[in-house]
Amino acid sequence: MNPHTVKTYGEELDQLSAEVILMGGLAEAQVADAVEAVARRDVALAQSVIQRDQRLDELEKDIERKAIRLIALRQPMASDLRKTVSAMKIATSLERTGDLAKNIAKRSLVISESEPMSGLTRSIERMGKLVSSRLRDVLDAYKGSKLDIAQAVWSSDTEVDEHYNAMFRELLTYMMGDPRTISACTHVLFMAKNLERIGDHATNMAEHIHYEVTGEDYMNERPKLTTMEP
Amino acid sequence: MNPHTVKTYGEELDQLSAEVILMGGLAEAQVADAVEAVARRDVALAQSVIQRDQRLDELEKDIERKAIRLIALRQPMASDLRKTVSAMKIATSLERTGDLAKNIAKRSLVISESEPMSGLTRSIERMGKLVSSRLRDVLDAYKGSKLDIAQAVWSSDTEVDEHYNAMFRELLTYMMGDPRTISACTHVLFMAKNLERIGDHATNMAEHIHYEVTGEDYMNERPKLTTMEP
Amino acid sequence: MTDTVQSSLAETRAPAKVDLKTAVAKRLKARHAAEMRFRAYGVLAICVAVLFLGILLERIVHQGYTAFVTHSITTEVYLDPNRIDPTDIMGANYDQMITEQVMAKMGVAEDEYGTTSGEYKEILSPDLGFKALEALRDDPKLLGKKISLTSPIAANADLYYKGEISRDIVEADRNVSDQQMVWMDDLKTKGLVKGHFNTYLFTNTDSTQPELAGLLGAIMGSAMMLLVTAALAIPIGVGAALFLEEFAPKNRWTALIEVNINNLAAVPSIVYGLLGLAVFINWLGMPRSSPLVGGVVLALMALPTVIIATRSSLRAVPPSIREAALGIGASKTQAVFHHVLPLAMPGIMTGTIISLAHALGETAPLLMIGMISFVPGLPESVTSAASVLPVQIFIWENASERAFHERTAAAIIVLLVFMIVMNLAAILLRRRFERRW
Amino acid sequence: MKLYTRPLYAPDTSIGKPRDPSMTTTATTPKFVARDVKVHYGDKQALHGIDIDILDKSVTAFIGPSGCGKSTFLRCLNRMNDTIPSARVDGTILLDGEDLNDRKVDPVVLRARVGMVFQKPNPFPKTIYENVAYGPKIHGLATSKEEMDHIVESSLKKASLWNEVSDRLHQQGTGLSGGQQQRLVIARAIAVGPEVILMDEPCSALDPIATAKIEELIDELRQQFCIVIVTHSMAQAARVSQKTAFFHLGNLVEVGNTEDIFTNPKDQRTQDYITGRFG
Amino acid sequence: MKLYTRPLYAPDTSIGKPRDPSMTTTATTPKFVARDVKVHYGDKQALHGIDIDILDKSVTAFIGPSGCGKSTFLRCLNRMNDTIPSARVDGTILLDGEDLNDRKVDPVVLRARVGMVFQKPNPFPKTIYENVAYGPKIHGLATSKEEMDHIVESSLKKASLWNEVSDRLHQQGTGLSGGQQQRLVIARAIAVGPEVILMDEPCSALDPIATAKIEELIDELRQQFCIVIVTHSMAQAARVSQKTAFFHLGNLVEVGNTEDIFTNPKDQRTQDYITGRFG
Amino acid sequence: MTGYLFLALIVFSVASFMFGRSLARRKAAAQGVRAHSLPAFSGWFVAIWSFIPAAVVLLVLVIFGARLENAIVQSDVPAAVQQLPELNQGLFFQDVRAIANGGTPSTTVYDGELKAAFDHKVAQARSVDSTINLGAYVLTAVLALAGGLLAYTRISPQFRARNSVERWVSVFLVACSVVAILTTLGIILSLLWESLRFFQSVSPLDFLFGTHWSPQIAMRADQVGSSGGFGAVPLFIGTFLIMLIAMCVAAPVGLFSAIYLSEYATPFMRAWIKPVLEILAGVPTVVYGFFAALVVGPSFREFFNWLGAFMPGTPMGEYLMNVQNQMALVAGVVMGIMLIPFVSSLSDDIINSVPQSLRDGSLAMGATRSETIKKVVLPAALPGISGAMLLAVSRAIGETMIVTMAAGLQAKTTLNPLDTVTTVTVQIVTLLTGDQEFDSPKTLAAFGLGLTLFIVTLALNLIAQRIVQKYQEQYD
Repeated sequence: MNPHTVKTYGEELDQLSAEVILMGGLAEAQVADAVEAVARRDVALAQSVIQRDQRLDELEKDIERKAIRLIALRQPMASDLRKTVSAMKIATSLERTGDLAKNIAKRSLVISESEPMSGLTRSIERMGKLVSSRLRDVLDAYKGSKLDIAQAVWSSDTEVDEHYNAMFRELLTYMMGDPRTISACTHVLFMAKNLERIGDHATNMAEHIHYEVTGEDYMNERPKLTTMEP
Repeated sequence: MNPHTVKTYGEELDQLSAEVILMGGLAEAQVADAVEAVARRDVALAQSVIQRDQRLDELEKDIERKAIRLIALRQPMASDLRKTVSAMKIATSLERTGDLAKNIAKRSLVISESEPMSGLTRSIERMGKLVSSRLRDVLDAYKGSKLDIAQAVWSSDTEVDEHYNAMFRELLTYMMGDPRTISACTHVLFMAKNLERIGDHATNMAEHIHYEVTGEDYMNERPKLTTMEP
Repeated sequence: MTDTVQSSLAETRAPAKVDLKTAVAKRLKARHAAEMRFRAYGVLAICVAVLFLGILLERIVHQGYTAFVTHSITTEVYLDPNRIDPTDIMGANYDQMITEQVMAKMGVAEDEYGTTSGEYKEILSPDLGFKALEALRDDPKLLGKKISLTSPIAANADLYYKGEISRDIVEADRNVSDQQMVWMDDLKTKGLVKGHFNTYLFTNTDSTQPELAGLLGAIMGSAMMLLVTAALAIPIGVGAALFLEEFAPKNRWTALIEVNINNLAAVPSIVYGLLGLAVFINWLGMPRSSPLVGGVVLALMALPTVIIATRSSLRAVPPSIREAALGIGASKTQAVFHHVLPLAMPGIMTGTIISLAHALGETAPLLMIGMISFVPGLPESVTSAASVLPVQIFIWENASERAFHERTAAAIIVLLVFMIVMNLAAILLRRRFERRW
Repeated sequence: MKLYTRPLYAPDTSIGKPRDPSMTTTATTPKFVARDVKVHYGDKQALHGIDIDILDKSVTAFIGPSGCGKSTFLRCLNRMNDTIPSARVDGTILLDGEDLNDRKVDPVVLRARVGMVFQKPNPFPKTIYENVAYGPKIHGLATSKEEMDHIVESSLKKASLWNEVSDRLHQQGTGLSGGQQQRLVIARAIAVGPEVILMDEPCSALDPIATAKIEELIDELRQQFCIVIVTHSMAQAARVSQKTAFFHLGNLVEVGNTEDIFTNPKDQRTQDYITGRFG
Repeated sequence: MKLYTRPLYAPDTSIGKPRDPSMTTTATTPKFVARDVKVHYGDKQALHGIDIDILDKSVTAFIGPSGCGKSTFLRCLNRMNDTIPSARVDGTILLDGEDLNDRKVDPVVLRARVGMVFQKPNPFPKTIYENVAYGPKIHGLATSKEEMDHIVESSLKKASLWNEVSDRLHQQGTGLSGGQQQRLVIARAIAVGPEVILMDEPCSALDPIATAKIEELIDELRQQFCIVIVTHSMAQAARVSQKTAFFHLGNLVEVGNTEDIFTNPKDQRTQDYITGRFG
Repeated sequence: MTGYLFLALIVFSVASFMFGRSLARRKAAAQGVRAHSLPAFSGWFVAIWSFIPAAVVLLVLVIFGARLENAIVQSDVPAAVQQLPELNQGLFFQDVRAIANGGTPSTTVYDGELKAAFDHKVAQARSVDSTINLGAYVLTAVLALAGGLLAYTRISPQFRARNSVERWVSVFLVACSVVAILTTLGIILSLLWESLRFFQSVSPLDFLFGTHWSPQIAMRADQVGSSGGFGAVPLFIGTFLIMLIAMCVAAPVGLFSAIYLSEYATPFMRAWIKPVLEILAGVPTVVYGFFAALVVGPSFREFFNWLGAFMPGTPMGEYLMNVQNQMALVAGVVMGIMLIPFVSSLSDDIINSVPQSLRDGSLAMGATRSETIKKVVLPAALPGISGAMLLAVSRAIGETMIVTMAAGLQAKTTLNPLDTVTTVTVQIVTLLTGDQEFDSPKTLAAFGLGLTLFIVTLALNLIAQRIVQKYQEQYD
C-alpha cells in the first residue's frame, strides 16, 4: 500500500498498531508466566505477573486515547478507520486477557499454599500452552494482516473448549474424590475457565483482524461447542 | 444543547443512544430473568433467556456498525465523538452482560436437574437483584447523562464483590459438607462469578458514561476489594 | 559571548563573507530614499498632467470669454422713399443711407459724408442694412416711415469697446483709426451702443462678418450628425459585440473579426475620411458636406469603440450569470437579452456616450468629406450641406479677422461644455451603476 | 402509462407540474443511464467511457481529484457542455429512457427538467422574488400573479429559505449571505419543477455553517428529487450522499453505496484516495 | 542573553540566517504575545480585544465562522493591515518582546521576519529561481551568485519542492500546478529566513491531494518556524496544528491544545461550532 | 413616400405580432397543452416575417433605386447627346435627374434637338422612376402580407417559434458584425483603388523613397519632372519626429501618473484625478490644435527668441532668434499632452490587471512599495505597457488636427525639433481640401499617403494587440 501523503498521519497509525503488538506481546507473556507460576508454584513470578498487569491497563488506556485522538484529528477512512477501531477493540480484549492472566496468577498464589496437584496443574499447563500459542498466532496474524492465520485461530476455538470441558470433568472427579481439595480445585477450575476465556478473546481478536483486513462483517457463527458443560 | 444543523446527523446520534438504551433494557431483563429462572428452577424461562441472547448479539453488532458508519460518514467531533465511542463500548459491555446472563440460564438448566439448594439460590437471587439494580442505575445514568448516578454505581462495586466472596465461602462449606452437590455447586459458583462480572461491567459502563459526559479520562483506580478470594 | 554567537551565526551561512549588518543597514536607508523618490515622480507626473489641463483651459477661457459679450447699436432708421425705389427695394443702398442717418444723428458734418461715410460704415455692421431691407420686404408700407433697428456693431468696433484694441498701438498697426475711435466713443456716450450678452453667437449661423457669425448652424449640424451616428453605431455596435462575445463560436473567423475590430479602433480617423470620400461620396454619390455622410463616417469610426466597450462590459458580467440562466432552461438568447445585456447596459451606455462625445469632437474625417465649406444657413435635412462645431472651430481659427479668434475660443468653450457634459454623464452613469462582482 | 416521463422534445405539457407521486419511477429504476460516455475538449480526452446508473430520489456524489472528469460528466447530464464550443460528447445518456444527446432534444427543455446549481452562488442581480420567478416566467408556468406568488413561495419553502426572506422578497438577491444565496439559487432551480438537480461543488465557496445548512437542505430535497452532487470534499460526499462514484483520470473507478465506499472500497485507487494516500 | 531576539527596527543582521537552534526560544516562551488587540475597519469593529500567546516551533490554527476576525488578526501579526487605509489597530502585539506597532518598527523589516502565505498561490510571473531569489535580493542577503544559488536551493528543499523543480528552475513559476505554486510561495517566504510564517487559508484553492502535501509540509516546517494558519476547515486545523484558537464574532472564544479543542472543548460555543450545531 | 411606406410596414408588423401572439395562446388553450414556446415568440415570428423581407426590398430601393434608374435612362443615349463632349454628356444626365426628381439643374440651356432629347429623357426618367417605385411598393406590400400570412399559418403549440426567432436574432447579430468587416474591406479597397491610380502616374519607389515633396508644383503640367514632387520621405521624417517628441512627453508622464494613481493614490485622490484625466482625454483634437497654434506656438517662439537674445552673434543665437511659431516641437509637445491620458488610462488598466495577490506577496516579504512596483508589478505589466505605448505611437502617427494647425506645410528633411516640418496627415488634408479635380495625381497622392498611413498603423496595432492580448491571457 502507498504511504500516506501526510507522513505524521501514517506514523500515528503505525504507532497505534505497534502499541497493540507490544501490548499483545505483554499479554501473551503474562498468560505464559501465570501458567508457569501455577505449574512451578512460583510465587515471585505470580507476584510479578500481578504487578505487570498495571502496564497492560495503561497501554489499553493509551491505545484508546490515541485511537480517539486519531479519529478526532485525522478523520480516518476505510482501511485506516477499520485499523483504528480494531486496534481499540483488540486492546480491550488484550486488557481482559491480562486481567484473566492476573487472576490466574492470584489464584496460583492461593493454591501454592495448598497441596500440589500435579495432574491438574499439568492439565492447566497444557491448556495454558495451547491458549498462549493461539494468542501468539492471533498476534502474528495481526502483525502481518494474515487472514489465514486469523481464520485458523478462529476456527480452532473448539479445541480450547474441549480442553476446558475435560478439565471440568477431571476437577469434579478430583473434588468428589477428596473434598479437602475443593477449595484449591475451585481455584484451578477458575483458572481453566480463565484460560478458556482467553481463548475466547483470541477468537474475538481474530474476528477483529478479519474485519480490519477485509472490511467484511464478523464471520457468521462462531464454532462453539454447544455443550451444556459451559 | 443546540440541535445539530444537519438534522439527520443528530437523528443518527440519537438513534445510536436509543439503541444502546434498548439493548441495556434487554440485558437487564436477561439478567433478571436468568436469576429468576435459577430461583424458580424455571426451565422455560431459562430457555427463553438463552434464546433471547441472540438479539443482544445482533444489537451489539448493529450498534458497532452504526457507530463506525457514523465515524466514517459524519466525522463526529468532541461530545459527539465521545458519545459514539462510548456507545460502542457500552454495547460491548452489554453484550458481555447478556452472554453472562445466558451462561447463568444455561447453568440453571443443569442445576434444575439436581436437588434444589434453596439457601444458595436465595443468595444468587439476592445477588442477582443487587446486580440488576446496578445495571438499571447505570442505564438510567446513561439515559439522562447523570454523572452522580454513574459515580454512585462506580463506587459501590465493592458491595457485589462482598456478596460474591460471601457466596464463595458458603459454597465451599456446602461442597465440603456434601460432596455430591459439588457438580451443582460449581455451577452456582460460576453463576455467582458471572453476576460479579456483570457488576464489573456495570462499573465499566459507569466509567464510559463518565467519559462520555465529561470528556475526562477514566477515573483513577477502581475501588476493588483486593481480596485473594477472587 | 557575543563574538562566539556572531561567529557561530556566520558559520551556519555557507559562503557569507560580507558584514550583513552594515549591508542591510545601508540598503534600508537607500531603499526608503528610493521609495520617496519614486513617489515624487508620480506626484510630479500627475501635477504635470493637471497643470497642462489647467493651462489649456485657462488660455481658452481667457481668449474666449470676451466673445460672450458683444455690443450692438440701436437706432431709428428712416426708410427714405427718396433713396429706395419701391419697385426695386433690393436695389437700394441701405448701408449708405443708414450710415448717413447715424452720422447725422451724431452730428458729424454733412459735408464729410462723401469722404468719411465709408470709414464710418466700417463701425456699423451691414446687418443694419439687411434688417432694414427685411423689414421693408415684410411690410412695404413701412416705406417712408421710421423704424427702430438693433444690430451688432462691427467686429472691430466691438473689440475696441471691449478694450482689446488699445490706443497705444500705432494707428497703422491697428484696424481702427483714431477718427473711428472718436466716433465710437461718441456712439457709446450717446447711448446708441450698448454692451450685452452675445446671444447672436447662439442664434446666428455662420457668416463672413465676425459680428454676425454664430454657432447655431454648426450646433444643428453637429446634432444631426450625432443623431445619425448614434442611430447607426449603437444598434450595430451592440449587435456585433453581442454576436462576438456571446454567440460566435471561437474559431479563426471570429478571431479575424476580433483582430479586425481592434484594428479599426486604432485606424487614424483621417483614413475614415478617405473611406467616406471614396465610397460614400464618389461611389454611392451621397451628398457632400451633409450630416448624413458625416454621421455615417463617424458611425463607422465609432463602431469599433462601441463594440469594444460593449464587449468589455459584457465580459464583466460573470459567466455564472449566464450559467445560472442556462441552468434553469433559458435559451442562449434569453440568457443574453434577459440578464447579460441589462447588466452590461450601464457599461455600454458609458462607453457609447464617450465614443459619441469623441465623434462630436472629431474633425479630420469631416474635412475629407468636404465639410470645410462655408455654410451660411441652417441645414434643412440630413442630406443638405451643413457645418459642425469642430469644423467651425477649424474654419474660424484659420480666418484672418481678429474677432474670429475670440469666437473660435468661444466656440471651443461651447464644444467643451458639450463634451464635458457628455463625459460627466458617462462618469456619473458609471459611478451610479458600477458593480463589483 | 409513460405519462410521467416528460418528452424531451416539444411540446412539453408537464413542466412545472408536480409529478403525480403514484406515477413516478420507483427508487430502483435508474433516472439516468449512461453508457460509454466519452468527452473530448478539442484534442484532449476528458472522459474515457463512463458507465453509470443514477437512481432517482437519492443523492449521488461524484468525488475524485481535480481534473478527474467529475464536473465534466455532471455537465453532460444537462448538456451544459453544449455551451463549450470545443466539447464533444459521445456515448449515450438516457434520462428516463430517452437519449439526451438526440438531435430532437431541445437542451432548453432538458435543462428545465435537469436543474443545475453551481460552485459560486450566482443569483441574478434582481430581487429575491424575481430570481425565483424567472424560470417559471420563461417557461410560462404561471398564468397569473397568484400562481406565480404560489410557485415562488413554495420553492423558497422547499429550499428552507422562506422563513429568512419572506419579509424582504423584493430586496436584492445579491444582498443575502453566501449560504442564503446558494439556497436562493436552489429555490430558483426548484421553481421550474425539475426532476433532477445537479450541483457542482455547491459548498466550496461557503463556510462550515452555511455548508451544514446546504447539506441539510440536500438531505431534505432527496425525498423529491434525483440529486447529483460533485464535491471535492470527501467528508461532504460521506455526509450527504447515498451513492458515491469515484472518478480518476477520466475514468469511473468505483461506484457504490456511500457507506461501503467510505468504509470498505473495493478498488485500490479509491482506497488510496479516500485514505489520503495519493500522489 | 537576549541575543536571539532580533531587533525589529533596522539594522537587522540576521534576516535570512538559519537560527542557531541552541539559541532559539524554548517552546514555552511565546513568540507572539497579543494583549487586548482591537481592530476597526472604518466604523466597523472587527476584533474586540484579543489576548493570545503564540508559541514558537509549533503550528497554531485559527478557526471560526466567516467574518469572525481570524484573518484580520493574522494580518495584524505582520502589519499587513497597514496596507488597508481604513484599518486601525489598537492594543499591543509583542514579537519576542517588542511591540510590533511601535512607530520605530519598520514594517519592511518586520515582514522579513514574519512571512506570509496567502489563500491563492501568488507566484510572481517570473522564473522559479527568480521567485525564490526575490526576497534575498531586495534585502541584499546574497553577495554572490553562489550564495544566491545556495539560498534558492535550500529554500526549495525546505519547501519540499526541490525534487520537482530542480531541472526547471528557469521556467515560469506560474506554469506549476496549484499545489506546487503554493509550495513555491512558501519557499519564497522561507528564502528571507523568517522566524514566523503566517498562512491565510493556504489550501482553500487546492484539491485534496495538493492540500495533503501542503499539510505535510507545514508539519515539517514546524520544526523550524513558528507557524500560524487560518483555515475554515476544522478538519485541517485538527490535522496540522498543535494549538487551536476559536474565533467568533471578533472574539477569541477559546484557545488550547488542538486535541483538547477537538475532543473536549471547554466553551459551549466552541463545542457547538466543532460539532456542527451553529446558527 | 418611402418613409410613409416604412412606417406602414412597422405598423403592420406590430399588428402581426399581436395576431400571432393571440393565435398561439388560443391554439394552446384549445389543445390543452403548454406550447413549446411562449406566445410572444409566435408573435415575434409572424412580425419578423412580415417585416424583414419587405424591409430589405425597401432598403435596396433606397440605396440602388437611383443607380438603376440612371442605368436605364443612360442605356440609350440619344444621337444629339452623343455628339456632346463626354463631360457635357454627364452634365446632361445630371440635369435630367435634377429635373425629373425635383432638384436644381445646372444653368446649361438645352435647345433644339437637345431640348427634345432632354424632355424625352426627363419623361423617361420620370416613368422609370415611378415604375421602379411602384414595383418596389407593390413588392413590399406583397412580401409583407405573404410573409406574415405564411408565418401565421405555421403557428401551433408544437411549432418551435422560439428557436426560429432566435435564429433571426442571430442573423441580425451576424449582420452587425459583418459591418465591421465591410468597413475594413471598404477602407482597404478604396485606398488601394485610388492608390493604384496614383501609382500609375507616380512610381511607388519614387513615392516611398523620394526626398522631394512638392505636389503643388506637380499640378502644373509644364513643370519638369512632375513625378519628382511626390517623394514622401520628408513627410515620414516629419511624422516620425513629431511622434518622437510626443512620446517623450506622454510616455513618462502618462506612465508615472498611472503608477501613482493605481498604487499610491487614496481612493479620494483617484476619484478626483481620474475625471481630470478623462477630461483631458475628451478634449477634441481641434482644440489641441487651436491651443498649439495660438498659445504654445507663440510662447515657445518667444521663449526661444529670448534665449537666442542671450547669445547674439553666434549662429546658434541667430537661429534661435528666427525660430517660427510653427515648429515640430510645438506640435509634438501638444500631441504629447493629448496622449498623456491615453497612455495613462491604458497603463492604469494594465497595472490594475496585475493581481493584487502579487503585490500582497511582495509586500508581505518586506519589499517596499516602490520595490514591489519596480520588481513585480511593472515587469508583470511590461508587455501590456509596451503594447499601450505602441498604440500611443500609432495614434500619434495618425493624429491630424494638431499637426495641421501647428506643424506647418513645408516638407523638410530634418530632425531639428525647432524646425518646421510637415506630416503625412497634414498633407492628406491639404491635398484634399483644395478645389482640385478628382483625378489629378495631387488628390490621388492623398490616397497614396493614406494607404501608407493605414499600413503603418495597422502593423503597429497588430503588434501592440498581440502583445497586450498575450499579456492579458496570462492573468485570465
